[in-house]
Amino acid sequence: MTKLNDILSPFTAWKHVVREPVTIKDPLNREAADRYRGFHKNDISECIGCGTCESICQNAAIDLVPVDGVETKDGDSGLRPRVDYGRCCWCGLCVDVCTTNSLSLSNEYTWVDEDPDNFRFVPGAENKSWDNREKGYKKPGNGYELYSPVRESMEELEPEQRDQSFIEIVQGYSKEQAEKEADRCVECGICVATCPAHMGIPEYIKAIRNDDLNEGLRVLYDTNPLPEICGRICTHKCETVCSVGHHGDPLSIRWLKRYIADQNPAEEYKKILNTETLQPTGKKVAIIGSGPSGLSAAHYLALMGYQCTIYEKLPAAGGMMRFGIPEYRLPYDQLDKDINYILSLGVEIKYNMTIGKDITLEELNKQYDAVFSGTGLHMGRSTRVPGTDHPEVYQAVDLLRDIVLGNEVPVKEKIVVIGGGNVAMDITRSLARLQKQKFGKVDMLTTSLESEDIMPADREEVIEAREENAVIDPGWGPVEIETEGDKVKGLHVVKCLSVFDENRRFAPKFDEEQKKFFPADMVVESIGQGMDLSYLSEEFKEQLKMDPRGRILVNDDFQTSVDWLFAGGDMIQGPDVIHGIANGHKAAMGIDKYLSDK
Amino acid sequence: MQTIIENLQKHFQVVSYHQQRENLGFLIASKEVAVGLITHLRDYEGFAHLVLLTAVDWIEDEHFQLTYLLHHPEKKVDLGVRVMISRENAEMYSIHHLWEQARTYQRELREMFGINFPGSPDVDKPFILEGWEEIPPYRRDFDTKEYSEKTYFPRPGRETHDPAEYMKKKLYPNE
Amino acid sequence: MGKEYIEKRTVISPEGNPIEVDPLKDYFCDAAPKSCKSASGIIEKFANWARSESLWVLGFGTGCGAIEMRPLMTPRFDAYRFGIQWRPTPRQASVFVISGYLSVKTLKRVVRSYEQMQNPKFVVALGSCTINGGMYWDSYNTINRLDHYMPVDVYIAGCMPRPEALLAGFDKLKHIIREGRGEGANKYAENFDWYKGNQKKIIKDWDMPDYNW
Amino acid sequence: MSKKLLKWNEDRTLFPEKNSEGKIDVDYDSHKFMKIWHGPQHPGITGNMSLELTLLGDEVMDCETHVGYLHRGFEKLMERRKYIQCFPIVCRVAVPEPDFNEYCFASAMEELAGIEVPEAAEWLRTLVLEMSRLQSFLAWIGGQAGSLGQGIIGQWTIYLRDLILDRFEELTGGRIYHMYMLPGGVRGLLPDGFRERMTQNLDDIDKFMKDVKKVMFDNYVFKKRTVGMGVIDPAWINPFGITGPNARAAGVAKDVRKDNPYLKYPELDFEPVVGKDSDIYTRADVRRRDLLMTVDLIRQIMAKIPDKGDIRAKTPNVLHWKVPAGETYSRAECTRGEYGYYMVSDGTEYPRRINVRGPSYTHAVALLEKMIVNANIADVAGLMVSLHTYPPEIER
Repeated sequence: MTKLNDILSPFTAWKHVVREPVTIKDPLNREAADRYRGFHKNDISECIGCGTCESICQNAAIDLVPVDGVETKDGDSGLRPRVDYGRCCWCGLCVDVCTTNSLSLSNEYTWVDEDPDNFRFVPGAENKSWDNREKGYKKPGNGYELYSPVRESMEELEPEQRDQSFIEIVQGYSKEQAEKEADRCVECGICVATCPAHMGIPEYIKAIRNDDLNEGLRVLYDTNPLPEICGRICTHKCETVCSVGHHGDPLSIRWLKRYIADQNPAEEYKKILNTETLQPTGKKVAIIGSGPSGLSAAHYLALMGYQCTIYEKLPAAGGMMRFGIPEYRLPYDQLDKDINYILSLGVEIKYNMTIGKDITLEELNKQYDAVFSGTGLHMGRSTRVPGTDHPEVYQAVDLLRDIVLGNEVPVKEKIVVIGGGNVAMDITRSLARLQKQKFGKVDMLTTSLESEDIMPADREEVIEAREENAVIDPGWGPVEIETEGDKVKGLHVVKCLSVFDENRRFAPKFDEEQKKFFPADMVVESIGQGMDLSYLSEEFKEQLKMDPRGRILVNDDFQTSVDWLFAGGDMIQGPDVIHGIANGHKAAMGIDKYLSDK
Repeated sequence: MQTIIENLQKHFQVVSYHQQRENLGFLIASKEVAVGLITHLRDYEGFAHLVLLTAVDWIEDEHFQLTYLLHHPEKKVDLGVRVMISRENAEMYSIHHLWEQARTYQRELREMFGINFPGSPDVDKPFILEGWEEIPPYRRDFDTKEYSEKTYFPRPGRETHDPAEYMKKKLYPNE
Repeated sequence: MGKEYIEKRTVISPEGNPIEVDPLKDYFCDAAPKSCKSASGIIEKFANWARSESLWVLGFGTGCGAIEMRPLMTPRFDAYRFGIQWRPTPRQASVFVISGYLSVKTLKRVVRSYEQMQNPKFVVALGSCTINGGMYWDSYNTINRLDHYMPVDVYIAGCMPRPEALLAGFDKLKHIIREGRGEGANKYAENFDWYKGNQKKIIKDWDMPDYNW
Repeated sequence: MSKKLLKWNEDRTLFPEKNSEGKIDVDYDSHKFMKIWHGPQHPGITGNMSLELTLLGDEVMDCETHVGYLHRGFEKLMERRKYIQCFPIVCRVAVPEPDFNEYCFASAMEELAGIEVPEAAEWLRTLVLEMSRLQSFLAWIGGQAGSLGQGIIGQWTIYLRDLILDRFEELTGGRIYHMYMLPGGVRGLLPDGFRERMTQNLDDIDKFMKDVKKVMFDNYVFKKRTVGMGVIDPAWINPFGITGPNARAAGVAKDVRKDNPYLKYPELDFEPVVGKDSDIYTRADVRRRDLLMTVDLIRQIMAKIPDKGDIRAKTPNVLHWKVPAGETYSRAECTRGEYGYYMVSDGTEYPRRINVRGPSYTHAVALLEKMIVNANIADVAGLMVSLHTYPPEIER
């Protein structure tokens, strides 16, 4: 049935004739919304070229390319993303996942070109009209994270539980925690270059994610034969460059390494690492010192089939790892786990053998095909301020060694430690424990030349020391140790303004006006250690070339100027464990090359 | 849902029923009983709506999984019937007589997975692809990236660097 | 499936006479396209101006980008005021907008439509997909580079480009035409074998003559 | 009203006899039949697909739907992408209405991975889905009018749709492809002033829709061409897998939002819009009322949506997100019917298989092929649009 209305009502359309037009007058210059995902911008000074954007891009639109003016250095690959607009879909996932928040999208959207090859550019490095646009898509906040920026917390003993004993403080990750922490890794591999041993960090973290800890152990042993040790006390330079750490906590690479080592039982190491049978070459190598570099060299040489003998001055193996680092950081059973595995590869160790006394270097040369020396730095340096020759002024390394050897250690009620490195923290905390045991209270004060922000000690060490009631008062230069007869009265200090000059050379500046006095019964110096080359005969020393700073000169293979002698460890590079391990590994390869050529 | 399954078990051998969520479950039926089971579900249990029919290629186990997802319009529940068929000479009984749109699904499966449904109308006619000469593209052993690069030559001039490798080359080439 | 529809056959006409039909010859023209010389001087300039101000777009939505055509056609962006309008048939159109990815099946139709368009004709390619495969770079069914199959005058970046960007693209196309550089049709004729070779390489089911306008 | 399937020529003596299968033997060489390719390059086709029509006079004798022009192999591509990498491509499955893909993908994955989406994100998702429905209906209504000769409606509604796209741009950063609902949550809270602008737009739409009703629906010509035309028999609903407004226009109140409620729909007040006559007119009217209901739903959502709160749940690192093995099916009600993702995970970083169930899959092939027979060639476009099909979701 037709209604009249059906014929008339369509004429309503006519009323729109007088409506105001909705046409956009100038569509070519219309600005897009604030959040619009337009063309890419990159702050290339912030960007570190980690390549996370490349790995998340489902269109394979991003390449990492070298860019003029950006150098490859620690923590920066020197590469920058280049976007191909023949691939991009402007999803912005690259922005969301960017570890440094350098990448963003502007709200510009017009790009017309005749040449299809032009649609590629390096944002930030090639000037584009939208580089300075404020508006555009940025990583949203409000709990929007594509990976967790927060580190999985590590179980630790409470300060009250730990300050009397030398029980290990850090508990280690559980499986769930380790997998969660490993999950945060973005697999950029920036850390590998910074690690002195260039460990396959992304690979072993991946092994944790895949719950394949045997594979993880194999990756570890590729470059590092002391994972239990490194997993506890490594200076973890890798974590300082971790790309996740730019906006969030860096990955806990060290604890993850420890997790792999902890979870693999020692008995199965040989099976996992496939080292049950080794092909002997029949050649012999002597190694002086059983510190990290010596053990590392012995391990890799043993794998290559050399018969290694380690000569150790002290009655136990491990060098500084055993005699310099307190047990609460590195328990002896874990240390022994790593060392015993290396010994199980056929490495022989001779304790209480001092070179130059029990056997000379020349004799070693006769008995062995090559010699590696990793004797380290065991002689404490002194500030040489007046009063340091007083008997109540001690060297930290000597005290630490005595603690391990079980010798009696002098503990006074009021102790001042000079030094801001990890050794200073170690002695502070060790003495604090002994004070607590002896006096029931802690009265430790540690002062350093460096101010709080540039103190070389690990941050957590400082925090933990304070938790254990030691006072850390950095930024003071020692002037004099006041003594009275056989007693020490205290330490006079002045304010230290800066430690280094413009050229990063050691040249402390002081403000003589600001003074302080730290009263003490005992002073411990811990400002670094020196090399002890007394085991070398004078004639031999003349053959060895030294560098201007008095260190033995070695080539890339860690070979000294005497071709059968190789050297590594703290006395060459460092000082820390991981450098020693790296040196030992390289020296082992150098020795192999030298002996194969011979 | 549970009562339906119990009912079913009286008539058919139902293996490994899995309740995914309150209103969705999956069961496995053998190739021989599947069509009978589905007909029963449609006619007696009220699963009148065929939501989808698709396949999953379990190449490691050398079989295809066919999933018939049925919906119950009154009870608002879904039941997925999974049928495992051999990858070799993959063939399944047709259900085009139960639902009109099944023939479209079966045509697609024939083309994209190479699963035959004898008797289904037009099942051999090309559906989506035209002039396709390779193995059916949805099979796992067909590598689309390789095929694309070979056939449609991407624009040259792209190169990328792995950050870790590049840093090694720049910073410590000899180690 | 057989291709009897392109084979020669005999049919009976309404009058009852048998007629021999060869579809590829009788229904299409298989002469190869020729490059056209442009007119000289001011006439060509005038012609180019006229061409640039009346861009008639073929209404063939080949991919995602087609969805942004409708805002362009309607009052908000109103492309008509710039001399751009949509035509339903290739015979009337001078601009082919390839709106994004092209599957092989569509490419076959696109080639035919393109060849049916009258000279001079221009191609505007939208989005990443036409430049280097876009987000379907690894798909087995979409082409990666449009310029392998037909000459392209203007590319517009975006996934998909906004109507405003499209207008900018048309603006650019106008400049190109006015400068006398819109020679896509001649380029196609001159490099006909190369284009045809590329097309045939991927269109496996080639059941049409090589050229069919 | 007489309920005829189609308006056809009553005098069947002019037509060839039917064979035993009830079909007509088509012999092209008899010169009585003509084959017409309706698409893919054709102004009367929705998107890039084609109908192969066999005509006798101007009546369609046979029809075959050809799809695959937009096939990109999503289901294959997703198998070689990590879960997060699937997120930007899923929205491309259905161009005019991408958000349902994002939602179904995200919710299937969240179900398998056992992730709870924060409250604010749930509301924002609901909002985006309804906005998407609104813009899709607005685009459709212009298409339906246009296919039956009323260009003016399209001029209005595409403008209205653009207003919604502007809001989308503000909220999500994208105009067509929003890439907003990623697994675990969404990518941004409401921007400042969004509510006011949205309210303004909704008022505009309300106002315009009154005119659309007058010009399009209360229109003699439109009624003449659509009433009693292209009837879907309610008995076909299940055999053909018909969902959405197509089913609701036949009197079957199928609506996933009510049947299997998801997101915040249980907290919203609405009733599925149902029609009776199941012809083109009823379907158009059901969609128009559905559109108005969507406007109302958006108003309800805007009143309840929080301004603050977390927008994304804590998830594993997306670069290596392993989803536990299992399979699930997640569905949502889009403008065309039931949209669903069937996801199978084998416990790795890559999905084992993802199957997309677009409602057009059943509507545009089996159903259309049946409905179009005996229709007049001039009605083919209108009939096809009235089923509201999007080719990209058929072939994916």
